Amino acid sequence: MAQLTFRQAVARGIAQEMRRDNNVVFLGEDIGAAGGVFKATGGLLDEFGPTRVRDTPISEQAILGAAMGAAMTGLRPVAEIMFSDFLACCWDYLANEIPKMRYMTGGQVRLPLVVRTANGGGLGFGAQHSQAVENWAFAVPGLKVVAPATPSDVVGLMAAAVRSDDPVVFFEHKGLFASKGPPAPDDHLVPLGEAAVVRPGQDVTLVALASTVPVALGAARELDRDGISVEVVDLRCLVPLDMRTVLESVRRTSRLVVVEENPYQGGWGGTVAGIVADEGFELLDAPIKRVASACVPLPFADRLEDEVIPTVAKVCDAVRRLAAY
Amino acid sequence: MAQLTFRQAVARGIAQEMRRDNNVVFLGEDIGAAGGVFKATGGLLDEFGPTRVRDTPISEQAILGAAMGAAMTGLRPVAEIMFSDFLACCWDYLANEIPKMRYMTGGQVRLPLVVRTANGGGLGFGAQHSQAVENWAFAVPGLKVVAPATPSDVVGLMAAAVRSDDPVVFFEHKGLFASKGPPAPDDHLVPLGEAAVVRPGQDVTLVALASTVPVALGAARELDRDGISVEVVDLRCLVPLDMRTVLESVRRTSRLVVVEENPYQGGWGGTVAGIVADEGFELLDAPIKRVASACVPLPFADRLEDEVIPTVAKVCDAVRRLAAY
Amino acid sequence: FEKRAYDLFLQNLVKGTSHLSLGQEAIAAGFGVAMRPDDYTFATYRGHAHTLARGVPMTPVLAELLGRENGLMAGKGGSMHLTSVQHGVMGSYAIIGAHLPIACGAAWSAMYRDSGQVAVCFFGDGTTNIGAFHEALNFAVVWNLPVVFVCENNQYMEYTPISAVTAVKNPAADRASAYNLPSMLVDGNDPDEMYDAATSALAKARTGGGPTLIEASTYRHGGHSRADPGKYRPQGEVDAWLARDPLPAYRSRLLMFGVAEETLADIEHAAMEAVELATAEAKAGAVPSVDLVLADVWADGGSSWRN
Amino acid sequence: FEKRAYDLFLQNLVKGTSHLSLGQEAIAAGFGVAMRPDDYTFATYRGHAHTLARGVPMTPVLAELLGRENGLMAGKGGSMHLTSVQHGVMGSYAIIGAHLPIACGAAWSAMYRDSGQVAVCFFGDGTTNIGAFHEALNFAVVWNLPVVFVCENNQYMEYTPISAVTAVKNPAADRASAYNLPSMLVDGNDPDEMYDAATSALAKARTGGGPTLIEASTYRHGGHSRADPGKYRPQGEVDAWLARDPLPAYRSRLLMFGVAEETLADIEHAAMEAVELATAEAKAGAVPSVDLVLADVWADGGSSWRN
Ligand SMILES: Cc1ncc(C[n+]2csc(CCOP(=O)(O)OP(=O)(O)O)c2C)c(N)n1
Ligand SMILES: Cc1ncc(C[n+]2csc(CCOP(=O)(O)OP(=O)(O)O)c2C)c(N)n1
Ligand SMILES: [Mg+2]
Ligand SMILES: [Mg+2]
Repeated sequence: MAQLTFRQAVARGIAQEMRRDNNVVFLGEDIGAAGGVFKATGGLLDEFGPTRVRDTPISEQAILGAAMGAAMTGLRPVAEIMFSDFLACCWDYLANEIPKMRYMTGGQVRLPLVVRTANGGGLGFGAQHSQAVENWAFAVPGLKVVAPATPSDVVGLMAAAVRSDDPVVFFEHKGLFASKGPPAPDDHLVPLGEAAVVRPGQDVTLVALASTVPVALGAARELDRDGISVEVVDLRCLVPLDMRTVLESVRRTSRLVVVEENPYQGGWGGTVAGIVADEGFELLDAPIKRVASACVPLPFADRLEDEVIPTVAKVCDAVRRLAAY
Repeated sequence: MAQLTFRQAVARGIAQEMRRDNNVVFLGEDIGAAGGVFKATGGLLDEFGPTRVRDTPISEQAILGAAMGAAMTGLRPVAEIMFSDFLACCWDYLANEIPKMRYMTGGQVRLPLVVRTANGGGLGFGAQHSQAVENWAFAVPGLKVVAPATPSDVVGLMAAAVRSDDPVVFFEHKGLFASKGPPAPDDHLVPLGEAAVVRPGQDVTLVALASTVPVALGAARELDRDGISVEVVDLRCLVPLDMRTVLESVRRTSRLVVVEENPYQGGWGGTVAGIVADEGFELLDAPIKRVASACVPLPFADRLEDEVIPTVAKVCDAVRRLAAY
Repeated sequence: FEKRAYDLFLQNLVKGTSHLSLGQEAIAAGFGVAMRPDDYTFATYRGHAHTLARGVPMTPVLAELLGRENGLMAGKGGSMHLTSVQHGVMGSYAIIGAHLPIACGAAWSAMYRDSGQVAVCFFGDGTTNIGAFHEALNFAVVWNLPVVFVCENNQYMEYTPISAVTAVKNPAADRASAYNLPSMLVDGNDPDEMYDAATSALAKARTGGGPTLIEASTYRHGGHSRADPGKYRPQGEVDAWLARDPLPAYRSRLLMFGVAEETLADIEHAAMEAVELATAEAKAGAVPSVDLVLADVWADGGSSWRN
Repeated sequence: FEKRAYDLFLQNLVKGTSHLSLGQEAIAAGFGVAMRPDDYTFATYRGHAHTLARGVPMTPVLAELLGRENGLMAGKGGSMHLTSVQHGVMGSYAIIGAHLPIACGAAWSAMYRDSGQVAVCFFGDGTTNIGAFHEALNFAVVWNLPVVFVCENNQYMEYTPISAVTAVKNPAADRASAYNLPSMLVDGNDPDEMYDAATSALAKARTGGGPTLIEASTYRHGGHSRADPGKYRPQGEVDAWLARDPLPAYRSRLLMFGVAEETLADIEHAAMEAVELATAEAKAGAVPSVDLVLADVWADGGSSWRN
């Protein structure tokens, strides 16, 4: 069967839901005729026309504000913010408006909307177009946070995100767009909040998300040669966070390394590590390690950028230290 | 000696630095004639005049952008963002511009600026005016993050912040404005990045910041009656983060509770807990606990808000469970 | 009602901030009468009058101000976030400017659903200097949305006069041309003039004519919020505006137009009684149950973020 | 130079994005000549021409594009962030609109220090629809800052024509009145016209006359960035603008004004040689040392965030 690229999976996932539900609409910058700057939304304008697929001005606040108002009044908008760094230009909507409106009004409204955005580094886009900011969204109660690692998960999680009656921030990692995988079955749906054990193992648990899933799997393969058996958990979502799967895995391995692309300071791995250090304290036979990005802006040159973000070598190093503990 | 209020300490700290250095300027909404909506900047316009103390339009992006441009070209601006929730309206500057400019340019510029903002809840201001968002700033490499707990520290840390050649976000907790303490000595300076052990103890370490320092101290006093001896560490800054003081305290007590007002998910306590679970693993005799705000928006009614934020009762409960472990 | 709320503040029963719209009632009244029941209102923290003008009963509004469980949002939102979806009040927003794009979204939805609804968005003069204002107005015109933007120019942001921080004289109307947006400058203290402006802008939006911007000049009789006695305003200015208080002015006009003194007295009497009753009911409301804390973050009614 | 950079892209030596300003050189040239050496330039990701126009040598610029240690920022910033403080190039900013308020800040500082410097801020047509644009223009006028805003209207944002998303015809100039801001609409392909506009706006700002807005119409000869062949633009439109390419046009004008063919050929020859040399030097630059990764987050040269 032909492989599906991550990039194609995005358009397929959105198209699947737009076909199913006429209230699903899509807006953003250069998403229509241009098919998106990452060419991840090609064909949607042709299939669904300009009332459902709408190009916007460079007005990130208007994009998310409009998505919010539309979601409160019966539509299911999917809004694209081109690079996740630009979430900073409309952060008020993600931090103060969208996640709080239902709660503040005592449950009078629902906000079924999806904010899609290209996240992460490793492509030499420089400090303002390369950040992994899934932890920003994770820090705001009231947002669901999704970050798929495979093309098939893109389709299945997109379906769940669009059908969710809650606001979802959907992080598509730029470095994964070109990656390939088995195609998704028809009408594929992956429920939000279910982590996947993508490789079983006995000695050490690696918890990963999006771009760090292939990094963790690469490390697992390499460590296998040294006789270290590594279990890899793909969280898939930060909210809802499937700590049960993580804690069960740690119960088997007694050792945990969290692999995250956001910076160490304030990264989501801190929350995961904190929960395990509390609720899983007795399961642990060794310190918890976090392999995260160095606490600096992302530099431009390849060689420098590689030093900052998690790599197979850095993960292997952390695992070896735990295995030797 | 007359006590100093936290509110007065803000104006005093700024005035001290404005007198010392003519390049220190101050801008924000309603800060001049009105003396700030929290009346924390009264008298500055009178003393320093309208070229150094400038009221701005309701334009948070212009405020921080102007502060940044001025800092890059020789001034030392202090900018007020009235409520820390509104940092979301100018987040691009704190996330993408200010913290990255020096690094991206290979060190060609300095950004000696301070962003002051009223942070935190407990006053019935509702979901959009009550958040503790020190973790937002903590998540961005390149910002120094300060959050004083006492009037004297306000003066001393403000001095250090203004004199720092790096950008500083200075969180003033709304609930502390009316609190009183011993006045600061003349020309007071508290270096950034030095935590204070504000109460020594042997059984459990409480790590706290700003509003949670009095909460932790209240819990320590109450637990003392039960014969539990609690050490309280006031971090004072999140960046630089004084982990040495925390780890030394845990070395003595072997038990750690982190008390933070930001929400549990993505809160700064996760990073602290993660470091201790890694580097301090062997020091621990019990799980690490975090007492943070519940993962919901801040509700309006007093009784509901108290349920969300950390209280003496919740801290006592966590400590008792560790002490009994 | 507003005076009663003010009394309650003085009695210190309402904590936190609260922002009255005494003196600005004519704008809400004019629109309240002109709007279709299913039209959308987007208001600010100064949204009491707009909420009542859409037919929301007084008791839940007052109870919300007091943080009671019989409040409009069960005490979870508070005075700055009054919302009653059932009456088309789609929220009161406390971050300056944020609701202008949101109103655009509701208007887009109405257009997409071909429902004929119009979104009306109220905001202050100070709001015209924030970025979201700009993005929303351009967006509304480019998408030709059924939205009416209403700037209540009460001459001040919080404590600072708008003229000190704004490059143009009429902060909203003088900017309409930057968006190719039809605009009207009206007397916000005259309910009839407001009603006429509202009617024409609503009709235009409803029939595909796109957005309109209305700037209504008015004055805030009290301070910005409970904490503010409003001392920074020159007494002459305050007196001049108080003399133009829309309530007595409108009363005189009604008398002149032949409405009987008796009829008006009856209305006033009924209003006072309603306020008394609502106050009593609100005060009698229970403190909200702590179960509400963890309710309604998510559409399923809960707030669980992990398992 | 730009053509050479383009060649390098094709050779795939430059990774990441890169945004050329072929066709838009006249704007940078006009300002480059008119500005005082200590004036400030604030540019965008499309900032190569503006950087060179302030006298920054070619080698470090090309080396930065290649991510080499001899680059302008030692390979840490990249093509989108060219900065040379020593030449007054205060940065190239890759988030749309962000640098307009920052330029205001530099202008404020110049005014406060009474230095007579002016800040010049270049941005695209698409940038006029973002909130920061609005806040900056109002702020600059209210504070009467010595700043010149220059909109390079190349008719497109990335792939979308500006007319499809903007409520007015001239996205910058038609909005100047909303800020009481003097504005000029000029031919951005005519270096002489640009020079005149620049000279008058700079003089005005320098003498306390406050900000000016200039909209220069021009065209992007290539695509938006390396990845874009620019196919979405009608061929007729592209041809018409190519016929107005500022370089050959200016060459003809210089000939007409009596500059000898020989002189021009010499300049061209020298330029080509300089480009050859810079390319060679840039390519010869070392890959940056990994020590740079942890350098210069803080003013003390380090990046330590904890002990
Ligand atoms: C983004 C943001 N900045 C600042 C504030 C604080 N603030 C609350 S009301 C207000 C004044 C608003 O003035 P205006 O728009 O004229 O409305 P008015 O209160 O006069 O009705 C300010 C600055 C805020 N709520 N949001
Ligand atoms: C806030 C933000 N939104 C979107 C982008 C993505 N983006 C980069 S360039 C561009 C088009 C800008 O158009 P214009 O201002 O006309 O400048 P030009 O590229 O034509 O010179 C866009 C949308 C961005 N960099 N920043
Ligand atoms: Mg006002
Ligand atoms: Mg353009």
